[in-house]
Amino acid sequence: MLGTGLIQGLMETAKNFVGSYHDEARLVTVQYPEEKIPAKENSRNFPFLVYDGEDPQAGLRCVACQICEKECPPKCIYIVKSKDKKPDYTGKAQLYPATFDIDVSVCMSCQICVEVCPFDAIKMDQVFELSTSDRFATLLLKKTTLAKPNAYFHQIHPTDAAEIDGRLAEEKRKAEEKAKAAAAAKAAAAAAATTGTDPKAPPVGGAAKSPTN
Amino acid sequence: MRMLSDIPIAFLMIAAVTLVSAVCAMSLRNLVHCGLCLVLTFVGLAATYLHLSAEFVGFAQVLVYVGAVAILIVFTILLTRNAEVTLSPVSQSSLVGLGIAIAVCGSLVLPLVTSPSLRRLPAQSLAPDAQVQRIGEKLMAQYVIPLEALALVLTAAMIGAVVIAMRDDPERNDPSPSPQNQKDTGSVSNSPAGTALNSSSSTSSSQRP
Amino acid sequence: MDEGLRNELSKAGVFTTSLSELYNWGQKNSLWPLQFGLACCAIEMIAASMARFDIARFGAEVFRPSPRQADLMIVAGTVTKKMAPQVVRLYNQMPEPKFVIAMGACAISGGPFKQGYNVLKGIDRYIPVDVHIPGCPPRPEALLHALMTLQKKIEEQSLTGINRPRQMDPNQTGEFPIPTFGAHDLEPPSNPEVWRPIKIDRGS
Amino acid sequence: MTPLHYYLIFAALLFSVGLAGALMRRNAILVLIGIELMLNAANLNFIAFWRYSPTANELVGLMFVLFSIGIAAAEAAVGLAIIISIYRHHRSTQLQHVDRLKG
Amino acid sequence: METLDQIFVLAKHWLVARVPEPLAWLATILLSIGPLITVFASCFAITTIVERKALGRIQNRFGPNRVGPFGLLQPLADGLKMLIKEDLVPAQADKVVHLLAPFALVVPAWLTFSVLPFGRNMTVIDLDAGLLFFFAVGASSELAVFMAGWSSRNKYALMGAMRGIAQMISYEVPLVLSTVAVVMSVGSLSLPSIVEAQSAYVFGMPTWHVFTPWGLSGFILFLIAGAAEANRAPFDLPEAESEIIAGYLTEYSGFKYALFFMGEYLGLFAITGMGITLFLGGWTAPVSFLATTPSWFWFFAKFGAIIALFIWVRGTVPRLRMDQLMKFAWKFLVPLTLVNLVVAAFWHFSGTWQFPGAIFARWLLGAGFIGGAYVTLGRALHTNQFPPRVYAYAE
Amino acid sequence: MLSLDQIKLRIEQAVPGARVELVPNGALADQASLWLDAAHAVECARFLRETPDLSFDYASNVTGVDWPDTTVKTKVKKVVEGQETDVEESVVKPGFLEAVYHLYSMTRKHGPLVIRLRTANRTDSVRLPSFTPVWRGAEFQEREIFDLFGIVFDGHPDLRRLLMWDGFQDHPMRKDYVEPDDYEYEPTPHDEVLEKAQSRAAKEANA
Amino acid sequence: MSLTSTGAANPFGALSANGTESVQRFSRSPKPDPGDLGGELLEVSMGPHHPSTHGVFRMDVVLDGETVVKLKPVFGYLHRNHEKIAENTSYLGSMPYTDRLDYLCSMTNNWAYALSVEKLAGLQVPERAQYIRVITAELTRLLNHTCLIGFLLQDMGALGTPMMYAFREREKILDLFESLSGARMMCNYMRFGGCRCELPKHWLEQARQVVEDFPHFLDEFEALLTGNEILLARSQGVGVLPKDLAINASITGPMLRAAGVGYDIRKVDNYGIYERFEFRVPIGAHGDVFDRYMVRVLEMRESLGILRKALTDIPEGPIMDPKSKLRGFKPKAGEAYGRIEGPKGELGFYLISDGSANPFRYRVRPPSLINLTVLEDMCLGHNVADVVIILGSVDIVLGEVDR
Repeated sequence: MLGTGLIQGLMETAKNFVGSYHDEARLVTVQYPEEKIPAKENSRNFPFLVYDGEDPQAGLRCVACQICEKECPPKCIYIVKSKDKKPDYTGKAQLYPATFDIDVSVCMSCQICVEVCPFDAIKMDQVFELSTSDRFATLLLKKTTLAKPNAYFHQIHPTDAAEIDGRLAEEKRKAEEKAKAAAAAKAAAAAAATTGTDPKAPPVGGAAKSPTN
Repeated sequence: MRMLSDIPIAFLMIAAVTLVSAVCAMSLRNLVHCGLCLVLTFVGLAATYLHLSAEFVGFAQVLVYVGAVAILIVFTILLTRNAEVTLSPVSQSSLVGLGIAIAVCGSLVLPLVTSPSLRRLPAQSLAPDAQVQRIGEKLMAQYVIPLEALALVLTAAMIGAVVIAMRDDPERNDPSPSPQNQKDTGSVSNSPAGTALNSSSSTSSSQRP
Repeated sequence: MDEGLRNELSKAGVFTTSLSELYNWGQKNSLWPLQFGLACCAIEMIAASMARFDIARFGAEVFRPSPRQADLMIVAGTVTKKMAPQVVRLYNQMPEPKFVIAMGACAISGGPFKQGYNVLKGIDRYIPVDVHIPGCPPRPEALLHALMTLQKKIEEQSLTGINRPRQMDPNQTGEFPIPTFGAHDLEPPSNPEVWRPIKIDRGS
Repeated sequence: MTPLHYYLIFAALLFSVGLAGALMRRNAILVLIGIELMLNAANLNFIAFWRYSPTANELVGLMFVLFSIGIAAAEAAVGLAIIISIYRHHRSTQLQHVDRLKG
Repeated sequence: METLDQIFVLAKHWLVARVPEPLAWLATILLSIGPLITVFASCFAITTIVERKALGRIQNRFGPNRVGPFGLLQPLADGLKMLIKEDLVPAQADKVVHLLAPFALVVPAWLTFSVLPFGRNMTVIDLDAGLLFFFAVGASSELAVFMAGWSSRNKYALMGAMRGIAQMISYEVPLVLSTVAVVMSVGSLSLPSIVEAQSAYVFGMPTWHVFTPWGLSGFILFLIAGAAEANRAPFDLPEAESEIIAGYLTEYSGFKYALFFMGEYLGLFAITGMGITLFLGGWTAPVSFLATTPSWFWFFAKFGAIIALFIWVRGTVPRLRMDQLMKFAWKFLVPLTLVNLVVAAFWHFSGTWQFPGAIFARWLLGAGFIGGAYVTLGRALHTNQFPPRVYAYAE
Repeated sequence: MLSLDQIKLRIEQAVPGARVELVPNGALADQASLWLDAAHAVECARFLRETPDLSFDYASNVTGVDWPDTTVKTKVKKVVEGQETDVEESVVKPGFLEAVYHLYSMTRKHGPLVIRLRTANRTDSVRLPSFTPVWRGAEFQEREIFDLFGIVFDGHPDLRRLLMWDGFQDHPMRKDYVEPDDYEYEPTPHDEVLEKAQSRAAKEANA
Repeated sequence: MSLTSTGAANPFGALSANGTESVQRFSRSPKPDPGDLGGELLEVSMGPHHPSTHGVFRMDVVLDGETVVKLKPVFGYLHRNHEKIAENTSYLGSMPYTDRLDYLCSMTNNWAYALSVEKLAGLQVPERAQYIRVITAELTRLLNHTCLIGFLLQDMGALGTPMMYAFREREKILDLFESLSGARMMCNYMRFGGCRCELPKHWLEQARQVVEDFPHFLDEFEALLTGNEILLARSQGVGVLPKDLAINASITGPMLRAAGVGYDIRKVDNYGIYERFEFRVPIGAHGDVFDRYMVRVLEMRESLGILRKALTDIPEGPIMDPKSKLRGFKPKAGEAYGRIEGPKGELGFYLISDGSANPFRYRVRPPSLINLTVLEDMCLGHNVADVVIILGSVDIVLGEVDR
């Protein structure tokens, strides 16, 4: 009760005051718009859709399986499956999302959509500078704004992206082998008979599941 | 014929403000406003003292009356929680009071206005030597006994005030509540803890099915 | 203020222009937020005022506990229906000019909790929101970004003309009706004066 | 130069205001305020007479006022304490409610 | 050097001489009041930004640094914003009193500066009873606080006002008592003469009161009581935002709030200036060879140092509780100031001691006496009730 | 800690007339529980708390469960028009509300013991005895159950709504609670919200 | 500029729950009712918007002067229907919501929920994941306790300095969490039967660095606070919680231990792998605010020991139980209650499964809410200023209190 503790405290703050002029650990401010804390590789904010190749729409990996829509805890994804099939970047005919909306004004950045996606089509972005004065026009992200190239994915999550690309390449190789084998078999079969069936697309996952609504 | 400059404008202004605020202090409905007007009156009086070159007394007036008495009064008004009072209807007794006051006023003012002797007094001369030091010396030499007596009176008054304000309320006497004593009266040892709950709260919704 | 308007005004007198610029400059650089946190985002709001992010650099660290002295209400967190009348009341108690930042998904739209029966689906149902920050919770930098967005918005506002801010319009009040607690929901569920959602056609 | 009787008239009026208030108002606090006003009016007289007296350097009037101010402070403290005490008993500071000496 | 020292006085005389004779008195007044208001208003502005930046540094961050160069225009922006802010008066409030309260705070605060000596010959009014004037005028700030709290018709505001008045009345006692020692030893209530009394140098060291045992303790007591009087941390209970929102300021907005804010800082400045005048030798230089530097510079240098101390303390300590605050005033500060008076008397009368080392003996005795009282009273405050604790571990 | 059967036995011995039932638990954690009858529940609770070798002095978790009416379809042989046929008959198994208490012992450091109380039905007989007089820790949790499930606890010292406002009339944690329809703006609607949105759109298109 | 005036005399929610104005202090009646003894009392409702109620907590306080004679907490201003939402979504979908319960300590919330589901579904957590869980949980404890002390000092009126230092350290831990899980606060990191993703490269070194530096910060913090006379005066003897009442009112966590009961679920249940670590459980003797402060400081020091050991012992291996699956997770019908020692006390999850993908009943046992049971008992007879710090020392987070 004699003020010694107070003086000790004052010394502590004085140390910090003086330290702020020469000690980096005592001046921890990152002056945001000019300086930025480098994003961690795992950092996540909002989802985006990965596309391969050049064309953002044709290259979307998403096949509108609607698993993410179903699993999304806050239900902020809205997908309408296309009526027709279009060739995806590999040239295979696939369903595609006619509408793919993410309401980032609802999204809780939980990454569950990324985890459950069997096609590695949806990934987490790191952009956070989204503040806007017009909620309705800008915070409902459409397919066009959501689509970002694989290169961008590589840029923000290099480890993940490399691993996924490796896996996809492997799958593709296998599929090609299989297709080749099938083609060979088909050729053989064609030689034998006149009819044959198209080989099925390899990644089955939950694509066949019907959505709830 | 008097010159315009002979009219003591400064004095008249101060006096007018003081008197108006005094009247307000005695007649307003809201007691806090009365208290604040009283402050203005005191300040006006202090200004009058300064005008009479009684510096020390003027400042003492502000220090004591504004700084202490007026604050005490408004504090009391708050403590007694009756900031708003109705102006009581004009009753007989109050009319009598007004009459007395008017009579006193007349008997005081009339002689002053009419008396010729006052007019013969010399106008105030050079400012008298009212240095603080001289006041101090006087207080310590000539008036030392009254000063000591005043000190005693003040001490007695302080103690008395504290005692009066504290009396009759023994459970409130403890200025710093020692929480341990007051709190755990209904505390739980092994008895059902629910008894320690305050059940006097509103039960309006407790029976809703 | 855009160039055309500036020219137009300079005909009327340069003084007006510079005065309004001064007005906006003072306002934008002295946004004192209301010390008012609701939920998770409040922690990030606090973090934004802490050493690492230091909202003080923008002169906005003066978190005022009383709405009377605040300029900026950062609705940081979930506004529940039980809390909504208080939020509106606090907003009403702020003097003009006043601004609102809806921080985080919950404040914008109810966010992840929008399915809850006691959660208001966006504070903009009752009070006008100037800046929305998506995120759950937004990073502190996002709040700083929103602050700069708001500053830009203030900078661009013109004090005269049809788009003048609310406080310059004698016909508009800064007071908004406070919803009351009903038997099942807030009444009314939104204030049509400020709540103007766009139509999204989902009728397929 | 302000003549002396201006001050005296001023003091007399102030005294009358205080007296009228003390007699007419029924709230104990207001009565106290009235008394304070009367006291101040008296003080004003002392100062005025001191200032105009030929022996002003003796500071007699001044001393009187100083002591009077001191006493007034004590009086106010005690008076207000009594008012609070009364209020505790009667829940009122209106004098007509306080007609019994025993609470 | 002489010219530089008196530059403001000379400038004033020069300007007054330019004004026609019948208006000279007006010019004198304006030339005294004008600079006073300008200087302390800018002091207020500078203090706010310096405080915010210094607190930032204490807290490992920058503080305002984006408005203007180094953020120095921040107070300007704040002031501008305050001006354009809507002035809300609560519907139930007492409108007139609500309006008058900030003025009742700010005007007396300005008045107190008029008796402070800012430099050699730089006192606006050299009042004989300057110290008394200072405290008399300062006392009205209580009234302003009361008016603000009461007129707002808000519970928190009223609680803040009650706290404020109780605190200010209580701390006025030690504040005045700690200055009495100075008055006793100097024998004058006039502030310039108090400074003159400290303007001598012994062995190149100044004879400030703070270099005596009673002066040192008196100065510390004065600063503590002054901090409480000016509602500075750790005594900022009337506006303790974690308890009673903003206290008596709760319902104030816009420019009235700014006035209140300024009034509080002005109160702090006044206390600081008074502390410097009474104990730190006012405008005198700290070492004799610097005595030729302008006197006003030294005044403002000391002023800045004390304000920095207040900022430093504010950045460090938590707030006291109301009853502890009162206890601290009545059970600690007031007895200590009384002891201090005794020590001052002892110092005064032992001034005649002639034996070698008398100065050390006087110091030892004086400091010992006051230190003993300090330790006794300090222990009685808390430690007896709560001894130091040791923590056990389960199992 | 004693086994549940032993505790059951002890309670039945100590509190005459008390009916205690063992409720099994299908989960792998297998924390079976005791169902006390409401009439003797407070006595049983006291016994559990005050018996030295049990001393369940710590009521950790108190919660309500709403078991709605279930329809059990059974095939019953019935004589219809003189002929015995298999008729599918649906029996409505009445639902009930349940209060579940997880008890631990801080002094003996064992637990948990799960006890349950059940109301007679979900609509009118929703009263249960309050354990707050025994374990103060149940106070707010019982208030919460009252608020969200509508179980009225007799003997609770301060039974008011805890989370919702006083004028609120529903008990939202019940399974049949209907949420207020305030989805008039929902950019990413699902399920019934989508249906509502679509019907709204259709209505507006017709109008 | 329009000169409007709002009609609110009491801006800070001086509204009782039904929306009517609470007792006005100034009676407009000319004569005070002689029988109106309640006129002496001042009814204040602190919150839901009040600077020191840690969010939207509200206390209806009746004051005699500044002394509290009655205090009723009012909840629900942040009732976000967590339980109802969880009953309408899958088991996995509730995991990110648990982050938002006690939004300062998402990792421990994750763990408690994961633990309950693991009990329900009988999943085994691999060794490495257990270590990661311990590390993240103890880091969370550090984070929570430092922040709490910062908030507590803020309530005591320190001008944010302790809080700034606390948040300075918090940021370091948040950096670790972010590089681990991707988010600063809402980690959503644990999964049923393990953790979501492997530790990033160099994470362990970074964590070790943080743990190494932390004692310096604690020393600094204590130098600033523990000896501070004002803090001592404010906190000693204030808000005393007797041991018996603490047990009876189901108080848990540091508050219980400050009251002198050595009950730590890490020791009692030995969940996870806590039996492998040696740590002591500090207990207080007086049960006042200062004890609660000190117990937290000492707990942090013990946590550092656990962290040091865990960071060196952590083995390599898988981080997920292979039996666990992300989609279509449907545990058998039944119920389970899992609890852990969260930084605030016993955090439990009570789950009833009916065999479907959504839990039939999902209940959180919120330590913050239950610790508030004794708030009135601790506050009676104290000052308003004490109420604020007593509340601060309880350590509540409204997201958990109201859910």
